[in-house]
Amino acid sequence: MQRILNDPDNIVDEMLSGFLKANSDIVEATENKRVVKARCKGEGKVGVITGGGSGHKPAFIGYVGENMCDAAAVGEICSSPTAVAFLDAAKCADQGKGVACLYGNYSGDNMNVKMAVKMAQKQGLTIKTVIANDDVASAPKNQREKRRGVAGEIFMWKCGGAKAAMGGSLDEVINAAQKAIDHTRSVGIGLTPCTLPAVGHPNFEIKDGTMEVGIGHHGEPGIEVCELETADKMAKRMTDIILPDYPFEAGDEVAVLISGLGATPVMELYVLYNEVEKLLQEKGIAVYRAYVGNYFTSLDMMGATLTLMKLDEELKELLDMPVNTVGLKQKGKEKG
Amino acid sequence: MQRILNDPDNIVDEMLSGFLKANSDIVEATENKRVVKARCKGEGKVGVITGGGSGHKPAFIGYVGENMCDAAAVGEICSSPTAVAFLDAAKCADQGKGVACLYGNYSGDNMNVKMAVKMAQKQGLTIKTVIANDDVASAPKNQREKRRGVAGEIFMWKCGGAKAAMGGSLDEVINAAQKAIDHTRSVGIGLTPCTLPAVGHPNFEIKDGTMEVGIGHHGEPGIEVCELETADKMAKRMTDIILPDYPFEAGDEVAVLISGLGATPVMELYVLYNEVEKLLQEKGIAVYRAYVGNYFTSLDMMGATLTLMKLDEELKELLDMPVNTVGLKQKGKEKG
Amino acid sequence: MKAFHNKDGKPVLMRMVSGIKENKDYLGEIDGLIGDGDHGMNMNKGFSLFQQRFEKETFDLSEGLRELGMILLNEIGGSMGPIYGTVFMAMADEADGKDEITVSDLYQMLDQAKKELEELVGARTGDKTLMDTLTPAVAALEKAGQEGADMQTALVQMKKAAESGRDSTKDMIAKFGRASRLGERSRGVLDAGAVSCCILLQSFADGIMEVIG
Amino acid sequence: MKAFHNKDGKPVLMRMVSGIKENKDYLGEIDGLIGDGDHGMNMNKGFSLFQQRFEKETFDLSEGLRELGMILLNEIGGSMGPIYGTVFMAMADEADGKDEITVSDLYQMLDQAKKELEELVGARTGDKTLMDTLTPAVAALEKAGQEGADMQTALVQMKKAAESGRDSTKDMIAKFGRASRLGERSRGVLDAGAVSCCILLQSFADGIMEVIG
Ligand SMILES: Nc1ncnc2c1ncn2[C@@H]1O[C@H](COP(=O)(O)OP(=O)(O)O)[C@@H](O)[C@H]1O
Ligand SMILES: Nc1ncnc2c1ncn2[C@@H]1O[C@H](COP(=O)(O)OP(=O)(O)O)[C@@H](O)[C@H]1O
Ligand SMILES: [Mg+2]
Ligand SMILES: [Mg+2]
Ligand SMILES: [Mg+2]
Ligand SMILES: [Mg+2]
Repeated sequence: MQRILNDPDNIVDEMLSGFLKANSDIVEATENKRVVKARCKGEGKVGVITGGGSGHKPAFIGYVGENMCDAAAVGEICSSPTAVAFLDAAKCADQGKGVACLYGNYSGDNMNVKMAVKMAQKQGLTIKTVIANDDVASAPKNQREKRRGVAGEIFMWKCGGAKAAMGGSLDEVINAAQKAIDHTRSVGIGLTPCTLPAVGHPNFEIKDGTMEVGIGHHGEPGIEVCELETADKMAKRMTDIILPDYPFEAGDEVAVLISGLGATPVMELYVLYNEVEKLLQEKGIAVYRAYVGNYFTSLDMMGATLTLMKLDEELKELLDMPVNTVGLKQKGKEKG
Repeated sequence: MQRILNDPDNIVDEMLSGFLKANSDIVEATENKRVVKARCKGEGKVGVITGGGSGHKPAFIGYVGENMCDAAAVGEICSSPTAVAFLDAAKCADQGKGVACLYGNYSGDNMNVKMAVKMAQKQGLTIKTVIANDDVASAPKNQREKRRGVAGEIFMWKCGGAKAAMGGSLDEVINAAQKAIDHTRSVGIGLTPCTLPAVGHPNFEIKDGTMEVGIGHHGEPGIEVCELETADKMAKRMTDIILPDYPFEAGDEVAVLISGLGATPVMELYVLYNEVEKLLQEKGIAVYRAYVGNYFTSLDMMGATLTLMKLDEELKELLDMPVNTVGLKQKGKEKG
Repeated sequence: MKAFHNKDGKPVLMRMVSGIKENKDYLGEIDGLIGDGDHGMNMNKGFSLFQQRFEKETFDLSEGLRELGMILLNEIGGSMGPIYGTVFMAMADEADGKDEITVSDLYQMLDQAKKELEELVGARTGDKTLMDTLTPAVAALEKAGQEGADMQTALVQMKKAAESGRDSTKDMIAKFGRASRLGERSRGVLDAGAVSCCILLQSFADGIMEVIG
Repeated sequence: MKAFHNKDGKPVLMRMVSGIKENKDYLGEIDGLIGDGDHGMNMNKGFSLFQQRFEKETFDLSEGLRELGMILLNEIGGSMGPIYGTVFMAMADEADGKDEITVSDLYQMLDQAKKELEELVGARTGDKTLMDTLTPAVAALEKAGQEGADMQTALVQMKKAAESGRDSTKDMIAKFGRASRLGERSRGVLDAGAVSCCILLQSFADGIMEVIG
C-alpha cells in the first residue's frame, strides 16, 4: 500500500487538522472535533448541513462554505458520523429558522440522523431531512427508496444551499433539495478497488482488463462486471443506464457532473466527458453546466461516476448561484 | 492498464475537446487546435502565456483564465508543444504590450520557446520569458539553471498573471514572475510510477514499500530511493531539502502548495500538510496561504510535491489577487 | 437464585468488554468474508473507550450500560454506534431504579432493546443481522420467565438460543448492511453482527452467573 | 559523378521516410532502455505526416527538406520537432536556388544544420546525443570536399563517420535529454537520437547514390 499516512487509526483527525489549517479562509473548527462549520454563515437563514464517512474528499467537508452547507459531520473512513456529530452540526448551523440535513442513503447515516433528529426535537430544534438516492445502479426503479446517494449529492447541496442563501424557509429549502435529487441520476464504473488505510489491502477485486458497472462509493458491488471498454463505449453504457431512468429526453437541459473516483487522471475524465457530451447532443439534450474533476471520490479507486440533473428555471437559478467552498467555487452565471 | 481512453494517440485532442466544452465559461478554442485561450482577456494589458506537455492536469490549460494566463500551448503527453503553438498562444494573448511566456525548464520547451520568440520577433511581437526552476532535487544549488520547473510554476503564473492584470509593463510582469519563482522551492516524492497511455506499462519502477525522493513530473529519477516512510517523516524529509536551499528562516511568511501527483487520495495530502505545517511552525515560519490538492500532476502517479514560496508584501498582494481558472479559483484576500 | 443486584453490575460490563476485545480479530475476519472487515475494529473501539474511562470507577449495572451506550452513540458512529448504543441505552432505561434484577426484568430489558432496535433498523429475523441472535434470546428469556425458571437456568437457555440464532445466519442471504449487496454470494458464512451480539449476550450471562456465584 | 540535381530530390526524401518508418520499433526499443520509449513514435509521426501530404506531389530536394522541416517544427513539438526541424530547414536554406548540388554544397548544408542545432541545443560531441552522429558526418564531408572526392566516395565516407559516431555513444554518459538523469546508468547503450540521426544520414546518402545511379 503506497500511501501517505501516519497511524491509519488517526487519519481522519490528522486530515481534519490539515484541512482546517489549509482552508481557514472558508471553514473553521467547532467544539465537536468531528464537526466542521463554514466561516461565512449568511444572515438569519435556514441552516444546511450534511455529513458522512471520510474518504470521499472533497465530500463532505469540502462542500461547507458560502451558499452551500453551513456545517458537516465527519465520520471515520467509510463509516457514518455519530448522531451527536449530526446534532452538533445542526446546532452550529441553526439560526432559529430550522436546519435542513441533506445526506446520502446509507444505513449508518440513516440511523444516526434519525437519532439526531430526535435529540434535536427534545431541545426545540427542528431538523428536516432529504436523503439522496441518485445511484441508479443500486436498486431497481420501483425501489428508489433503497438507492444509494452518490455524486448527485453535490447538486442537492448546491440547490438546497442556494435556496437557503436566497432566504427560503425550511420547507422551501427541503423542497429545493428534494427536487434537485429527484431530478438527478448517477452511475459509477470502477476500474480498480480501493484500500482502506487501516486494512492495508483491497477488500474486493476488479481484475485488470475488466470494469465494474454500477459500483458504489465504498466498493459496493455493481450490476455487472465486464471487459474494460473504450471511453466511448463506457459513455454509452453509462448514459444508457441513466437516461431512461428519469427519463431524460430531447429538449431537456441538464447539468452534468463527471467525478473521478480518486486515482483516475483528470485528463481521462475529460475524454469521458467529451463522449458523454456527444451522446447527449445526439439525443437533443443540452448541457447547461458541466463539472468535471474529482468531486466525490472513493479513496484510491480508479474509475468515474456520471451524474445528470434535469433542469428547469428554478434549478438553473439555484445552480447558477455563486458558491465558495473548498471543493466547489463558482462565480455565478457567466454562460451565454 | 485500467484507464479511460479511446485511441491513446488521440487522448490529447479528445481531452482538449472535453475540456473546452466543459469549461466554456472560462476558456475557449483558438484557430490553432493546440492553443487554449481565456474568455476573459482583461483590458489592454501585457499578455501572459504558458505551455507544456499534457498529462499534468490541471496544468497547463487549467491555469488559463481571469488574472492568470491568457493562453496556453498544449503538447502531446509529456512532450513540449510546438514552437508554432507557443507563437500562436502569444499572438492570442498580445494586446500590443508584449507577452510574458512563463514556462518550465525542460529541453523541449526551451527549444520550442526559443524558436517561437525568434519567429515572434520577425513579426514585430515581443515575447520575454521566465523559466521556472523550482525543483530543488533536480540539480545542485550552484547549477540552479539546470533545475526543472514543477508545481512552483503555479506561483509564477499566479504572480505574473496578477501583475499583468494590475497593469504592469512587460518588464514588470517578467520581474514579478521571476521574483516569484526565485522565491520558490519544490520537491517531490513518488510512491508509484506512471504509465503513458500509448505505452501501456510504466517505463520505470518504484517498488512497493519504497519511495523515490526528488522524483520529477515525468518520472525523472530522484536523488534517493528509500523505504516508504510515514507522513511525518516524509514531511521532515521534504522540508529538510527545501528549507536550507533558499533558505527559509524563522520570521518568514510563506505560501505552501502541496500537490498530489495524480493518484494519491487528497485526504492524504491533508495528512501531509498537517505535518508540514507543524514543522514550519516549529521553525517560526508562518503560513500565509496554503493550497492542498491535485494542482500539478503526473498522469496516474502516486505521491506528492511540496512547494514553498517566501513572501514579501509585493508577492502577498499578487498572491491575494482574485483568480478564476479551471484549476485555481480564488476570491481574493479573506484571511485575517 | 432468582435475581441479582444492580449494584453488582460492574463485573458484568467488564466481562462484555473482554468478550469483544478477545474476539476483535475473529470479528474482523468474519466481516472480511462478506463485509469490509472492520467489525472487530469498530466494536473494539467503543468497548475499549468504555474500559479506559470506567475501569477504575464504581458503577452499577444500569449506570454502566448507560455509559457504554452513550459512548457508542456519541463517539463511535457507523452502524454499530447507533445499533448497540440503542440496545444498551434501552437496557439501562429498563434497569434504572431497580435494586434487584429478576429474570423477568432481564426479559423486559432485552425486549425493550429489541423493540427500540426494530424501530431504528429495518432488519427482522431472517435478514442475516444481529436481530437473528437477539430475537430468539429475548424469546428464550420470556419463556424462562413465564416458566418461573431461576436466573441460572434462564441465562443458560438465553445463551443457547443466542447461539443457535447466530448459527442460523449462516444459511441466510444478507438483506441489510454491506453484505446485502452480495445477494446469493452472502450465503454460507455467519453474519458478523450476529456473532458479536452472541458474544455480548454470552458475556453478559456469564458475568451475571459469576456475580450470583 | 561530382554532383546531383536538386530537382531529383524526391526519392531522397522518400528514402528517409522509409528509413524512419522501418526503424520505428527499433528506435522505440533503444529509447526504452534509458529514455521513455517514444522516440520511434515521435519520429514516425512527423515523417508519416510528410509522406501522407507529399507522396503524390512533385518537389525538389530543397522544397522537400523545407516541407519536412516545417512539419516537424510546426506539428511535432517535443524535442524532435525543433531539433530535426532545424536540421532540415537549415539544409533547405543552403540548397535553395541551387540546380546542382556538389559535395561541398552538401557539406555546407549539413554544416549549417549542425551550427544552427548547436545554437538551439546545449549538446556537443561526447554528450550522448545525435550531435555525436552529425558532427563527424559533417567533418567527413568537409574532408572529402577538400580532397576533391567524387559524390559517391564522399557519401560513403560520411556514412562511415556517422556510423562510428553513432556507435561512440554507447560508452558515453548522457548529458542531455531524459537519459541524462540516469548518470552512470546511461552507459552501455546507444543513444536513440544518435541512432535515428544515423538512419537519416544513411538514407539520405543512399537516396542520392540511387539518384546518381
Ligand atoms: N441496517 C442494518 N440493520 C441491522 N443490522 C445491520 C445493518 N447494517 C449493518 N448491520 C449489522 O452490522 C454488521 C456489520 O457491522 P460493521 O462491520 O461494524 O459495520 P459496517 O457494515 O459499516 O462495516 C453486520 O454484520 C450486520 O449484523
Ligand atoms: N537537449 C538535447 N540536446 C540534444 N539532443 C537531445 C536533447 N534532448 C533530447 N535529445 C535527443 O533526443 C533523443 C530522444 O528523443 P525522443 O525520445 O523523441 O524525445 P523525448 O526524450 O522527449 O522522449 C535523445 O536520444 C537525444 O539524442
Ligand atoms: Mg465499515
Ligand atoms: Mg464492516
Ligand atoms: Mg518522450
Ligand atoms: Mg523518448
